[in-house]
Amino acid sequence: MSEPFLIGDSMTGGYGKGPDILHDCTIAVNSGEIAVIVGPNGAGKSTGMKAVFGMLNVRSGAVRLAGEDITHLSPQERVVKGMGFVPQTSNIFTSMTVEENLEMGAFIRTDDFSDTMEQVYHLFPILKDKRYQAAGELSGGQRQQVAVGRALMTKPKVLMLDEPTAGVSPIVMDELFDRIIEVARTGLPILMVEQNAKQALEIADKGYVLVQGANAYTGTGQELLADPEVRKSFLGG
Amino acid sequence: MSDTLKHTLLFVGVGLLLVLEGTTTAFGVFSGSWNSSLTILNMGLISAIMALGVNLQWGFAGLFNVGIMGFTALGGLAVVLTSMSPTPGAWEAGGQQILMALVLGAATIGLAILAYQKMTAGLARTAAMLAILIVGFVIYRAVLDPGVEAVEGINAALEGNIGGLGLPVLMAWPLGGLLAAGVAWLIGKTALGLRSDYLAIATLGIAEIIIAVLKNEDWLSRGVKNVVGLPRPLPYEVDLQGDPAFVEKAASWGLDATTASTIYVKLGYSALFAIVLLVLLWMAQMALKSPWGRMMRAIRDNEVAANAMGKHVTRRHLQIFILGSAICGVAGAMMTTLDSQLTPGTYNPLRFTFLIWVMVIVGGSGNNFGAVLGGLLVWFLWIKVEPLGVLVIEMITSGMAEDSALRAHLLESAAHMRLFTMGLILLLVLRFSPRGLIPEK
Amino acid sequence: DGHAKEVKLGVLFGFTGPIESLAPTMAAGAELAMAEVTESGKLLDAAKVTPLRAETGCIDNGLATANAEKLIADGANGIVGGDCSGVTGAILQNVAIPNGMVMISPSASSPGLTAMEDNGLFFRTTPSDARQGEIMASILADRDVDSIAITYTNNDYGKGLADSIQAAFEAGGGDVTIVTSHEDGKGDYSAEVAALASAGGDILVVAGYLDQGGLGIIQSALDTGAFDTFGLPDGMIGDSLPENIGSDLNGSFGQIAGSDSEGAEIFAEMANEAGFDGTSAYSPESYDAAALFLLAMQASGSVDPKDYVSKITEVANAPGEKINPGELGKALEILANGGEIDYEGATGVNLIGPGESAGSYREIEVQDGKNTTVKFR
Amino acid sequence: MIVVEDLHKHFGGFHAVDGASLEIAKGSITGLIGPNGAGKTTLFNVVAGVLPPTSGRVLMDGEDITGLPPHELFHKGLLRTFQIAHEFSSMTCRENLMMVPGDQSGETLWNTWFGRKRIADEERALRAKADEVLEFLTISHIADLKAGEISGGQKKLLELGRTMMVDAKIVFLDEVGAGVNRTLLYTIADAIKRLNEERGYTFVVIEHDMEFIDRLCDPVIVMAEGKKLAQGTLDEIKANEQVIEAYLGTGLKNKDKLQGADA
Amino acid sequence: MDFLNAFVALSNFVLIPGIAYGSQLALGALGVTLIYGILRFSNFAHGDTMAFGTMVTILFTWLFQSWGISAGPLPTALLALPIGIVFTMALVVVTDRAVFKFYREQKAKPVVFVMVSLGVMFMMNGLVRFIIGPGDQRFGDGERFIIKARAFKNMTGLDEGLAIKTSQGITVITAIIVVALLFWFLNKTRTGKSMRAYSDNEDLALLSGINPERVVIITWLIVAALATIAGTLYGLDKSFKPFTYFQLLLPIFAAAIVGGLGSPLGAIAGGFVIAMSEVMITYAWKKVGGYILPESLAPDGLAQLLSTDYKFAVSFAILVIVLLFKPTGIFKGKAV
Ligand SMILES: Nc1ncnc2c1ncn2[C@@H]1O[C@H](COP(=O)(O)OP(=O)(O)OP(=O)(O)O)[C@@H](O)[C@H]1O
Ligand SMILES: Nc1ncnc2c1ncn2[C@@H]1O[C@H](COP(=O)(O)OP(=O)(O)OP(=O)(O)O)[C@@H](O)[C@H]1O
Ligand SMILES: [Mg+2]
Ligand SMILES: [Mg+2]
Repeated sequence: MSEPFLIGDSMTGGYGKGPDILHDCTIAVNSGEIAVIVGPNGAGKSTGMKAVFGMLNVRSGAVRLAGEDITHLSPQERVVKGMGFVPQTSNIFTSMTVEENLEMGAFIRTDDFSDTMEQVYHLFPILKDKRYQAAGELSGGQRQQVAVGRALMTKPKVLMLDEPTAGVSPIVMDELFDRIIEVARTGLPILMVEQNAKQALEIADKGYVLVQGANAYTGTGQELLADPEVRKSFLGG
Repeated sequence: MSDTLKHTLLFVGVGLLLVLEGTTTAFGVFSGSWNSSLTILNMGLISAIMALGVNLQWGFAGLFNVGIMGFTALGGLAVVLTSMSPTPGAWEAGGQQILMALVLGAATIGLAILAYQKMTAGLARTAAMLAILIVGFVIYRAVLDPGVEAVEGINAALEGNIGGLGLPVLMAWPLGGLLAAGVAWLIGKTALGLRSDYLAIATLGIAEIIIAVLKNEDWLSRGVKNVVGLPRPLPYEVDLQGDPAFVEKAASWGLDATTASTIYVKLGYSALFAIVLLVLLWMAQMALKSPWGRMMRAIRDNEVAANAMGKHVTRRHLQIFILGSAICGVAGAMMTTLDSQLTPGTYNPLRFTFLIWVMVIVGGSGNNFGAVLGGLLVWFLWIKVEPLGVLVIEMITSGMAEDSALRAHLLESAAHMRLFTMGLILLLVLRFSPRGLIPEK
Repeated sequence: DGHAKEVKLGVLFGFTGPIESLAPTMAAGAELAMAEVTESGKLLDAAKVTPLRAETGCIDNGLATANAEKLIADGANGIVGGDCSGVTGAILQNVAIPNGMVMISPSASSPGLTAMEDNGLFFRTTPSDARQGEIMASILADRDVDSIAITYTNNDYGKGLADSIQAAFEAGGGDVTIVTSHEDGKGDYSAEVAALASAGGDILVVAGYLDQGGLGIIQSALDTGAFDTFGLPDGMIGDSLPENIGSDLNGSFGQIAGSDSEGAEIFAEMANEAGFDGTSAYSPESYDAAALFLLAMQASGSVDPKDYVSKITEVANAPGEKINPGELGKALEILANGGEIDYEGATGVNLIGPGESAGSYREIEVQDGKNTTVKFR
Repeated sequence: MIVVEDLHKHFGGFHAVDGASLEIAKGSITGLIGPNGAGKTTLFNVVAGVLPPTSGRVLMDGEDITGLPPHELFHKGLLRTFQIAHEFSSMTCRENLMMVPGDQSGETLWNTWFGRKRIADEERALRAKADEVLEFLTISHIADLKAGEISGGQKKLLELGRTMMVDAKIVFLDEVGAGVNRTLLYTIADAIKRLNEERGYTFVVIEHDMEFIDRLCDPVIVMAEGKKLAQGTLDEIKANEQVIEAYLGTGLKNKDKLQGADA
Repeated sequence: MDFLNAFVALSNFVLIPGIAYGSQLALGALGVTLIYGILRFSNFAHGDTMAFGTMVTILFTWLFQSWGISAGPLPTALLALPIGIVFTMALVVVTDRAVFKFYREQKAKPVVFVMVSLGVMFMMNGLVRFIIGPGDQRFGDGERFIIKARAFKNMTGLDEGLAIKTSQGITVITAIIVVALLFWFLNKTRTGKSMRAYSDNEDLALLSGINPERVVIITWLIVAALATIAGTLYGLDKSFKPFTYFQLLLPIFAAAIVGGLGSPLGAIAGGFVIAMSEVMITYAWKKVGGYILPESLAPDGLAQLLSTDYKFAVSFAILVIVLLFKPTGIFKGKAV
C-alpha cells in the first residue's frame, strides 16, 4: 500500500531521561480517513500522539508527513506544516476569553478566518453565548468544545485529537463525531485517541489498540469491534 | 556517585573553606586567621537557622514570606527588652503611661474589629468603624505622647529608652522566638488569605513597618541611636586577658592571651549556635519525614484538594507561618547577642530577607540539609566576594599599562566587583544545580 | 617594635551600600594623609604607610566584623573607621576592644560608643553635636531668625544634631515649628517637604548630607517655594551644594568646624590636586583621623596601639604648635624633636572627654554661588 | 441523606445553579446527568463547601451543612472527586492516597518528635491499605511515580482511589468515567456497587456514559440550566422527550454517509 | 476662610508632587508587571535595568550637550533617550539569552527565576557603578519649570505659590500614553494576544504555532524601553544615583502588586495608591486648615496624623489593607 499521509513509524521513546514508554509503536492515518487509538490507561496513547507531534524525542523510529521526514522538526514547525493537535489535558487558554482562544487557534493563518469561527460557533452553539467569558470559567464539557474548536480554527492538513469527547454529553458527542466525519470527508485525515471506544470505532476507518506502548491489535474499526478479545479487554464488553 | 556521598562532600567542602580561611592566606582571599574563620562560621550558623525557618515556610508549605527581616529584628528587640537593665526612673516617668496607651490602642482596634463583625455591612458600619478608629487614635496619641516624651527625656544621649528586665541574655533567645511568633500570629490571621507574590509584598510591607517602629520609637529601642553594650552569655575577652589563670592556660597551649581569649569566646558562641541549629534541624527533619510533612506538601501542591481531603488548610498555614517566623526570631535574637548591640538602622530587605532566600534556593528548597548548607556557603561567599572581586580586577588589569586611565578607573571602582562577583557566583551555582545543591527528593 | 619599616592603617568604610557615594572620597581623604606622611619620610625613620581598604557595607554588622577581623589578621596597626555607627559599634565591641585595637571614626558620632566602659580605644573626628547645636543657635539668634523647621537625616548623627539644635534654639527663646527626619538614598521627598512647608518657619535647617537626602530636600523645598533660606550644619557645607543648587541658595548660611587657619580650604585644595572632592561629607574628617594615628605613633615612637593610644589626645589638643592639613611633615619633625603640637587639621580637631570632639567653628554664608566664611565662632 | 433546597449559585449575572432542589436517598447510587454547563459540578462544589451558595440550603441527615468548609464535611463523611483531576503532583501516587485519612497521629507536630513508634505502626497499616487500593485500580505499577507524571486516566483513578481510603458516608463522583478505559470503568462500577452494598456508602455520580449509569444508578436525576429537569429510572429518563432533546440526542446522522463512502 | 489658597497649597505640596511621583512609580511598575504577566516572575533586576538605561541616556546627553545639541525648552535627555533604550534592549536581550533562557527550558519554578534575577541585579549593579560610579549625577537642562511658585503668586496675587516642573509634566503625560499603548497592544493586537496566550499556557501556545522565543524577546524589548523611559524621567525630576534606583525597587513592586500583577492599568493605580498614601497620610494639615477654618478653629498643632518618619510604613499599611479587600490587587492580577 502507499505511504500514509501521516505516520509515526515504529517509534520508541519516553519522557526526558525516564524509561521508554513507547516500544516500536506505529500510528498512521491516510488522507480522508479517521484513525482511532484505544487502549488501557497509561498504555501510551497520549505519549504516542505527543511523539508524533514532536513534543518528546523518539529514541528510534521516524515521523513522516506526506512522505516528508519531519522527525526532527519542532512542534511549532509542525504546526506550520499543517498539523493540528488537541492535547488531553490543559488544552485551553484558561485566562483568555473563548473567542480569543479560537483566535489563537488561527494564529498562523494570515487570511480572514471569521467564517471558520462562525462554523465553530455553529458546531458548538454554547460557545457563542460564552464567547466573551474566560475559558477557565467554563464547565468541563464546554472546555473540551473550546479545545476542539481551537484546533479546527487552524484549518490543518491533519488533525490529531486526544480524547476530544471526554466529559461531553452524548448529544454533543454525536454532534462532534458527525462533524469529525464531515471534516474527514473533506479529505482531512483525523487521528484521535478515544475512551468512548465503541462510538469512536464505529466511525473509524482504521483502529489501533495500544498496550504498554506497543501495537497490540490493528484493523478497521469494524474488525476491532467484531473481535471479542478486544471488546472484552478494552471496550468494556 | 551516590547522592548522600555527594551531599556529605558538599558539607565537607564548606568545612574546608573555613579551615583554609583559618590556616592560609593563599590567593589573598583567605585571611589565615581562626578569628576570622570563626566569625564567619558563627554568622553562618545563624544564617543557616534563618534559612531553616524560611525553608519550613516555603519548602514545606509554599508560603512566600518575605518578612524575615521583621522577625529577625523582633528577635533583636527581645534581647534588649530581656537583658538590658531597666532605665532608672523610666518606668515611673512614663513607662506605665506608654503601657496604658498601648493597651488603649489594642482595645481600639479590637473594638473596630468587633464593630466590623457584629454590625451589618453598610454606611453605618463604615462610619462606626472610622469613628472608633479616629477617636481611639486621638486618645491613644494623647496618652502615649507625654509618656514617650518623659522616657526619651531621660539622659537622651545615652539612654532615653525604658530599658529591659535585666534577665540573663540567653533567655532572650526563646523569648525572641515567642515575640516573633506572637507577631506572626497577628500577621497570619490577617494576611495569610493572600497568595504568592501578594503575600510576599504584604509580609515585606509589615516587616518594613516593624523596622520603622524600631527606628523611630526611641523609648523602645533607642531608634537610630542604637543600643550598644548588650550583655553577653560569655565572658569578655579583656577580662580573660586580665585573668592570670587563663593567660597561663593559654601560654601552656602556646597562645598569647589576646588570641586565646578571642578564639575562646568565638568558639563559645559557635558551640551555643551549633546546639540550637542541630536541635532545630532535627525537629524540622522529623516533622518533614512524617505524615505532618506529607500533609504540608499536599497542601503546597494543591490546596483545594487537600482541603477536600479534610486538611484544615488555613490552620496549617498559620501553624507553619508561626513556626518559621519564630525560628527567624530566635536567629535574630542570637545575632543581636553576637553583635552585642541592636542597630535598627541596619535592617534592610536585601541583607535580611533576600540573602536568606538565596541561601534557601541555592541550598535546595524543600530540603532541610540544603537550607543549612546554603546558609553556611552563601554567607561565606557574601564575605569573601570582596577579596575575590579585587582578585578578578587585578587579573584583568594586570595586562594593562601601568598608567592607563582605564586601569586606574577599574582599580578605583574595585569595590563594586563585590556584588558583581556575588551575582556571578549565584548565577553559576544556579546554572549547574537549578534545583539547588541538595534538591528536594 | 617602634622601628617598623611599614605602618598599616585599615580603611574600613561602606564602599557599597547606602553611603557608597561618600566612601570613596572618605577613603581618598584618609589615604591622602598617609601618602603625605610616607612622602615626608619622617615617620619613625621613614616608615611607609600603607592603607588596607575593607568593606563595612555601612549596614551589615556581620560583614563589617568579619572584615575587621581580616584587617587584624593582615596586621593593621590602627583602623580608620568605621563609618555608619551601627557597624562601628559592632566592630568596636567585637573586634577592636578584644584585640586592643584603636579605631578613629570620621563619621560615627553616637555618644553611646564613647561612653562604653573598657574603652579608651575609640575616637572620632566628627564634631560634637552638643557644641554645634549651640553654635547654630547663636548664629540663628544673631541673624534674628525666630522660627525654624528642622529636618535631619535619620541616623544618630542627624538625630543627635537636630536634638541639640532644637534644645539650644528653644533655650534661646526661638520657636521650632517641626522636627522631622528624612531617609538618605530615597529619591522622593515630597512628603517631608509638604509637612515642613505646612509647619512653616523663617528658615529650614537641614541636618543632613549635602550629597545625600539633604540635597534632595533643599532642591524640592526650593522648587515648591516652601522655603528659600536654609540653615546648613557641617554635613551640608561644601562646594558641591551651591554648584548643584545654583543661585537660589544664596543667602543660606551655616557653620563648619574649623579655626581661622582655614584648614578646610587647604584640604579642599589638596584634595583637588589629588583629584577628588575634598568637600564631600566626612572626607576631611577621614584625613584628620588618619593623620591623628600617624602623629600619635610618631609621638609615642611606636606603632603598637597600647603605646600610642595615650598620645592621640595629646597631639590633637593644645598646647603646641597648630598644624594644618599639608603640614604633617612639619608636625612629625616637631614631634621627633620632642616638641608639642596641636593638630587642627581640616576640621579643627580638638578632642575632649572620652573621644569627644569640639572646637571653633566658622560661620559660612552662601554668596553668589560660593561658600564664604563670614565670621569665626 | 442529603437534601438540597432551592439552591442558587450565581456567577455575576449568570445563574449556574438556579433553584435546584433534590434529595439523595440513604444507601442509593444516584446518577446526576445533564447537558454540559447544566450546573452539575457547580452543584457539587456548593454541596461540598468549595463554593458558597448564593441562596438555598443543603441538609445532611437533617443537619444544615450549608457553607461548611470542605475539611469539616470530610470529617462528617462527605467525600468528593474532581472532574478535572486534582492530584498532588509532586508526591508519589502512594503518598497521594496515604495522606487522606484524617485521624493520623503523625499529623500533630508533637508526635513527630516524641511519638515516632506510634506513627511507624500507623504508617505500616496505611501503606498496606494504599497498596490494596492501587492494586484494585490496576495501577500498582505506578505507586512510586510522581502523580504529576502519570496519564490523564491514571489521575482520574487516583482521584477515585482517595475516596476509598476512608470510610465515607456519602461520596460525590464527578465524571470519574471521563478518560478512563471502559473495561476498567465497568470494573470500577462493580466496585462502587460493592462499596454501596457491603459498606452502605451512598453515591452521587455525574457521568456522561449511559452504559455506566445504566449499570449503577437508580434513581437518575437530570439537570438542565441549573434546575432539576427530571428524575426516575434510566428507562423512564431515556423515554423523556425533553431529556432526549436537551441531552441524549438521537445518535449519529452522518453514519450512513460514512458507510456510503466506504462502499 | 480662603478655599483658593487652601487648594493651591494642597495642590502644590500634595497633589502635584503626588501625581508626579505616582506616575514615576507607575512607569517603573509597568515593566515589572509586564515581565510578571508574560514571563511569570518578579524581576528584581528591574531597578538596575532602569539605572543602566538612565546611565546610557545620561552619557549621551552629556555628549550631545558637549556638541551643543539641545531640545530647546525640553531637556536634551529626551533626544538621548532612544539611544539609551537601544542599549538597554541589547543588554536585556543578551541577559535573557545568557541567563533566563536556560531556566525557561528547564521549566524552573518562578522562585528560581526570582533568585536568578537577583543574581542579574547584583551584576548590573556592579556594571553601572563601574561605568558611571556610585555618585550623584545631574543631567537635566532646558526650562526647569512650566510655572514657578513665585511667578504664580505674582500672577494670581494669592499668597500660596504653585510650581509645576517640566519633568513632572512630561512624566505624567508619558505615563498616560504608555499605559494606553500597552493596554491596547496586549488586548487588541495579535502579537499582544499571543503574548498573553504564551503566559497562560506555554505548551498550548506552541501547539497554536506561536513562537515562544519571539514572544519572550518582544517582552524584553518592551520592558527595556519602559525601564529606560521610567529611569530617565525619574532622574530628570530628582537626580540620578544608582543606589536610589535600587531603593526604588520596593515601592515599584508595591505599586505593581497592589495594582494587580500583569495589569497595566493596575500599575498606574498602584503607583498612585503608593505615592498618595505616602504624601497624604503624613501631610500636616495645619496650613490648609489655617486657610479654610475660621480663625478661632485654626489648628495650633501641626494637625498631622503621623510623622513623615512613618511614610513608608504608612504606604505599606495602606497596601496591606487594600490587599485584604482585593487579594490579587485592585485590577485582579495574576498569581503564579
Ligand atoms: N467560576 C465561574 N465563573 C463564571 N461562570 C462559571 C464559573 N464556573 C462555572 N460557570 C458556568 O456555570 C455553568 C455550569 O458549570 P458546571 O461546571 O456546573 O457545568 P456541568 O454541569 O458540570 O457541565 P459538564 O458536564 O460539562 O461538567 C457553565 O455554563 C459555566 O460556564
Ligand atoms: N509527563 C510525564 N512524565 C513522565 N512519565 C509520564 C508522563 N506522562 C505520562 N507518563 C507515563 O507514560 C505512561 C503512558 O502515559 P500516557 O499519557 O501516554 O497514557 P495514555 O495511554 O494516554 O493513558 P490515558 O488513557 O489515561 O490518557 C504512563 O504510565 C505514565 O506513567
Ligand atoms: Mg491520554
Ligand atoms: Mg462538570
